Amino acid sequence: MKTRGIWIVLTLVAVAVVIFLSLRRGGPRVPQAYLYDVEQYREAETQVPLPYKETARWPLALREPRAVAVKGDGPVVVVGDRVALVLDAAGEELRRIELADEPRCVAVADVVYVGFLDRIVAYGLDGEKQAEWETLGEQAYLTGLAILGDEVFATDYGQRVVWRFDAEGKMRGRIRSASKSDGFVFPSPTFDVAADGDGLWVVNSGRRRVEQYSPQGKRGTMWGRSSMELDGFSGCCNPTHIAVMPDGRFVTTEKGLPRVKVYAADGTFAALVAGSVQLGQDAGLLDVAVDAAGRILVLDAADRSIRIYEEQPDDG
Amino acid sequence: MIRFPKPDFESGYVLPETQTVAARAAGWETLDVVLLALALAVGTWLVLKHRRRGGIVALMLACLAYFGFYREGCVCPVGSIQNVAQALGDSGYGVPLVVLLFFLLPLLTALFFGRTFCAGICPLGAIQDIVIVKPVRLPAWLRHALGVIPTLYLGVALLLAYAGAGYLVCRYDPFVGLFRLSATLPMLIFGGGLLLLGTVVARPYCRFLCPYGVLLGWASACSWKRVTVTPNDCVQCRLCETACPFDAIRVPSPERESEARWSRVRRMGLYLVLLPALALAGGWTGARLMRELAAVDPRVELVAELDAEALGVKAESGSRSEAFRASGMSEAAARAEADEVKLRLHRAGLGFGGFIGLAVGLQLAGLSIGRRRVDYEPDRQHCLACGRCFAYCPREQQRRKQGSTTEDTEDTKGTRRLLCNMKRAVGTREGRS
Amino acid sequence: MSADRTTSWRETAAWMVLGVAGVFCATLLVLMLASVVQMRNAPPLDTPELQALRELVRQQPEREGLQAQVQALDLLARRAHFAGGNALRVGSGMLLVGLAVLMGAAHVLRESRVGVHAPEKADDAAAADTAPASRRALLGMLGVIVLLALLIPLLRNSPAPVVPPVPDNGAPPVEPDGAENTPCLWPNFRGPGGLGVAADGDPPLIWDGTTGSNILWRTAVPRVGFSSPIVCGNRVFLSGGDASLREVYCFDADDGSLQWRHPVTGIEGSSDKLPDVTDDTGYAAPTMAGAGGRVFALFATGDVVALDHAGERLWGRCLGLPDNPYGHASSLIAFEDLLFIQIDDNNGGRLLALNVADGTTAWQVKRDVEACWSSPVLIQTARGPELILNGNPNVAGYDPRSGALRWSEECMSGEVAVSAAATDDIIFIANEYAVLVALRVTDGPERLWEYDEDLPDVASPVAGAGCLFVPTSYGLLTCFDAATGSQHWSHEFDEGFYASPVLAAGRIYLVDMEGVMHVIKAGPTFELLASNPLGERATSTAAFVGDRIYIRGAKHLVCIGAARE
Amino acid sequence: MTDNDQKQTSRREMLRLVGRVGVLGCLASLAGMLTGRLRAGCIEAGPACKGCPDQDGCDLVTPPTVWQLDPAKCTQCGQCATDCVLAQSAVRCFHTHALCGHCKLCFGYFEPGARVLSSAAENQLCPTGAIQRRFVEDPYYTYTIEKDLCIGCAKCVHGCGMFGNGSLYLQVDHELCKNCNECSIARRCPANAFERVPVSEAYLLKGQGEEEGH
Repeated sequence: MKTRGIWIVLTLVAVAVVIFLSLRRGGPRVPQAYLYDVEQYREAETQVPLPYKETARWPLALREPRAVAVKGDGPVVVVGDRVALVLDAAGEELRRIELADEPRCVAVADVVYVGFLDRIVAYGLDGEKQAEWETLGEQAYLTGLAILGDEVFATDYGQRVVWRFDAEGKMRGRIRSASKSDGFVFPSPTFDVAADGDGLWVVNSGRRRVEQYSPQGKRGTMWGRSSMELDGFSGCCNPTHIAVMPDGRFVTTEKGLPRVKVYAADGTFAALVAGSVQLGQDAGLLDVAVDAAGRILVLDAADRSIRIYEEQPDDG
Repeated sequence: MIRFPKPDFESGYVLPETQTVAARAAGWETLDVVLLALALAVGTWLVLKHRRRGGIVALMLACLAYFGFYREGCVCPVGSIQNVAQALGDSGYGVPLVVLLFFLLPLLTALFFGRTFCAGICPLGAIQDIVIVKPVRLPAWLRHALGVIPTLYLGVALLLAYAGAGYLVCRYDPFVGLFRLSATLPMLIFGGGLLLLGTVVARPYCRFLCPYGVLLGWASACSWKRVTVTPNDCVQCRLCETACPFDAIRVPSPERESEARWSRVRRMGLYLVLLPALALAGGWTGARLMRELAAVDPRVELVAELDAEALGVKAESGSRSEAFRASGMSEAAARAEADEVKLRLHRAGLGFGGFIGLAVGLQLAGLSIGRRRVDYEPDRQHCLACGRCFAYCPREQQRRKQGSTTEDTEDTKGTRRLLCNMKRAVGTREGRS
Repeated sequence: MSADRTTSWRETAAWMVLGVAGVFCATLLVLMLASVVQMRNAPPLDTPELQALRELVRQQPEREGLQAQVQALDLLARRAHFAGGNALRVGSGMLLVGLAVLMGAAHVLRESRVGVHAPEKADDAAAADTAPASRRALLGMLGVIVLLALLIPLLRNSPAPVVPPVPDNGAPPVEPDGAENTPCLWPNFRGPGGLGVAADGDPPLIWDGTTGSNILWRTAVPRVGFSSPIVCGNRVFLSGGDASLREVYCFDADDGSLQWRHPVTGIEGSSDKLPDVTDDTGYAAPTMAGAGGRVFALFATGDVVALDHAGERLWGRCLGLPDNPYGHASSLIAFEDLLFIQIDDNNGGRLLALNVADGTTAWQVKRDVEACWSSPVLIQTARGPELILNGNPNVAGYDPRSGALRWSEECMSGEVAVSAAATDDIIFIANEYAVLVALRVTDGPERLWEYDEDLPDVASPVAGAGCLFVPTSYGLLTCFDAATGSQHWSHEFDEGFYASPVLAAGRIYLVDMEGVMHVIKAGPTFELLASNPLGERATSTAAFVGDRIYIRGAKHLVCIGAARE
Repeated sequence: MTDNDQKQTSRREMLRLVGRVGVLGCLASLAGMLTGRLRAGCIEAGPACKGCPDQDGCDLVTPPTVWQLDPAKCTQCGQCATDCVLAQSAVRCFHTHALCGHCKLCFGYFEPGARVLSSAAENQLCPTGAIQRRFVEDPYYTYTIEKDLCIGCAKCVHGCGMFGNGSLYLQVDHELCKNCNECSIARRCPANAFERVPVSEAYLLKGQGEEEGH
């Protein structure tokens, strides 16, 4: 009688243990409804041809590279870590210019203009400091530089204006949005400018479009649409950077779904240069420049390198 | 420097602050310690001086309500052993003073006055105590066999905490989910099953699982004062024999010995000679066991995942390997860390297994010693000081009667019944002889 | 009398309460358990219907009424989620109260029965007799614990750790970046980096293929080939082929059983025309490569395939028919997510990097060289990993990530088939009718020393232990001081060498064409440790993983290892 | 006989005394070791040292601590919603408005690819609809978390971190957290983002003065 009770008890324990163990297996799974899913948009990137190939990658000895610029077919300048590196067209380091502060953006013609948070400093290609321009105030937060003729334009994310300087650093004026309801919106510091014969091309990232301005600040055409599809700009604030190709086409870069894309001169989508498969899903802001030969230089800060893309007919 | 300048609001919109609710203030933790100390003091007085089950039950319910349902189980002395073990193994981890006191106070009490903590303060014990309905007596062999489990559990839990692999005891705490009214299904089944079992096998968790109980038992085995069944001398009435639901009352040893002395001595000698072998076997088992158990460590888990991926097994989303790659840590470092954990557990398991082997060997040898016992007395190590046996003792009834008025209370009613029983029992014995 | 009546009244009441509370608790418990199980198995927020409907809306945004449906279903789901949680909270509170009542009643009942049972009949012997049973139980428990410790690995049923995941602290410097991510311990021709150095392990010294001593298994390979085995995890991969069919084989490393064979057919762009190959090159001369759970195979037809370890084809591609006087022989090597292919044929050379994921060309560089048969090797230099290609007339170093040419040195001539050896940033390269040269490659190629007698023409040299070992196809093995080029010793064997030597556990393992593997101490004094016959001819380089050697003979794949007792 | 018994009893008492002293010694040295180490200085990077630049400011004993998760390490795997011992997870989404871009098209709020920027269910990301979207002025919107609805799944955190400024992030809400001795989310967190922090600094809110690099 007594022993039978014990065996019943033991059986109970054993059953409990078995149930317990069997339920432990696997562990809780996260329901699909809780997962953020942009896979279909990444998938779309793999469905289109990639006419541009990464032909070289220049590793940079910088912890945090910030911006890249190129002068025609001449030197390439990269800034970051309080230094500006001047590279030749093959990526070999020609010169190293020590900077006093953390650089934010750069433009290069015969002079290297380095944009800091609130001011621009000009250096010669030989590394000689030529001039330090006046500060733009406490609110300033420079994010992009462009050279048009003998004038320099700087985008100021903090004050939502594009500053206009002459070559000596004298302020000539500023470009600001005409109306607030259709003006510049920058949820994050993604405000870039590029220049070509038609004037300035300013990224209005909060509205996912590129706007053309005359040097005097008159708005011209604009292009770009908000979409997760390949031909539009995804996310809340894209594109992040822009460059103009010698033939008038545009190169844009995007964050979120990292993409480098080429748009025709009229703003229609032309090609995907690289997507998240090539750049990695965690690529940050990608600055971009184009040299006279049409090579696209993408600054991959996460990879600490410059990726060179060239159009190639087909590899057969 | 603000990274994101405020949008140019013109409507006078003011950015709201992020609202946070403060954590429970530190003062409350101090209150917990004070209450614990107070409860231990009151409990000790109830068990050793007052000697009434009613008071102990009241204390038990109060503690169950406060430490169990109000404080919802954390931190408890049972879990605190792991914090202490982790602090010993990891110089980067400091035990908060509160936790240290939670660990020490019940042990010190046990060292001087027996397991008062188990009797009426531990919420895990209390919830099992109130579900005891019809306790069965377990045979001695079963008690001895199952009695190894808590020591084993203690060892495994301490080693894992020492190596920083997590808190096993907290993870498999069966009752904390009941206190919070929120538990995973497996834990609910585990806790519910134990309670169901607890209706017939009294306090199964306390006796056959609780790791802190092992430490308390050791301390209690060499305690200064202790619970006794009788307030003065034992009259050998045998009435208390069935009083203890935990089989912790030891009966007097028989007049004539069942086995010749020399054969006992010889066997004891044999076990003592076997000790090193047992320790070695224990060490080997421990090392092996701990090496396997290292798999529960997150660092080892990560490397296992990486290995599986290398073999082509896709990890699911949200896996450790995915986060690991995002962190940019080097794989060699991760592997070195995991190997270190494994090695540490392996070594610690070797030592601990050896210790277990030794302890069981000594227990085996001890079982061969015929210890003479003349009176009915609670087992020093296993008595939970619940006070159930008091009312069964006629001498205790006498004491209470002398001390109390002639009012016909529940107690005196019980006494009458018991004395009547006693007479009957003595009568049968005389009749037989 | 009155006491009895009270007792029975209390008892009756307690029984009633007990019954009611019991039924209440049981019902509640069943309901709650059902609810918990349902919430667990089908979380309301994650109903497939809702997911499907949301997907539908995304695809057909213009369709009428869909939005309303989603909104309705979504509202239901949210309500179910929060209501379920609330119900459980309330339910558990009620259950607790019910249980308290139940226990109270049970205690009242028990109280009323206290004292009814007298102590049991005394049997004095029982108390003393528990000791032996307890002793037995304790010993039994110990046994159970030991058994448990033995069984736990089986219970966990984890995939047996077939890959010893231990690049020791002293991982060889030649190991390419990213090798630690791959489970392939012998990932390509001549092992890690293609340098002929085994990372660790202690392969046997003595065996005999004619008697089977220290031979773990021997499995026939269906089709011939001069490619060498590669080892990934517990699998050995080989390629083989003839004019009718090219195949990839996978063997179990533990027992040698053929796991699967994969015919390389149906590749887009692959023509039916076969290349002209000689009998001692064949269709399957390039050794495979493995990385990231994939293996890759290339054949003289220019077909390249990627397979997973289960033998499923991930992609296949034809690179065009190589125009090569003997047949294409250069082996594959993978690095990070790229697979490198050196195709130097009569049309000029090219170096291709294919994305391992899909086989698309990541980059491609033209090489101005003659046809050759050597294989790329990968070394670690101060400026990062570098791919070394031997060719006629140039030896060249490339950046494996971009394909950028880092340096090039004109020093080879003839029919180049030998691949490089290397220690740190010094590479050793040689070919018959040319020269043996040591180049320091970091600061532009700098010639350290040269030697122009007894040059190899098929087998490649191997460097290690401060020495360079150079085998020739007429059986001469020469040992040089790696730093100065002075000759330590030279020894003539009976047979010539086509297979390349491998340095493992401080010994040089070199198999001659008759299948006799000579084991020589790797050091400045010549010491022949053993000569072990395989039992068949051998021209492929063996793979060394752990304490085992996998070698391809003329007909069989053979695994050499110390037999387990 | 009695004499023998007494001898035995006193022998046992002696043994007990020895045992007692032994255990007492063990406990005392344990306590001394654990508090002594704290007294000697700070345990490196332990909770006692949080927030003080040098060791002088450290407490002599470790203060009470609570669980918190570091948003910088979080990978938004979604397990916070499922792994808490509580039916409703103690981890919830927090919002630092100062970091918010106040976008009209918020990727923490809308499904990627939402065509209409309305609060309709098919456009919303949050499985429980716990985010409130309100118009401020053209072109700005403000977003607030309804705490009682948030289940801590981090879906919005992922969207906002990927495309936006990362102003949405997860935190352990101490209104709910039971402060388990071993946090069951911490144990399974793939990114090891959970840590114990002093009770006085119970939250690791984003945007507290520091400028983050991007």
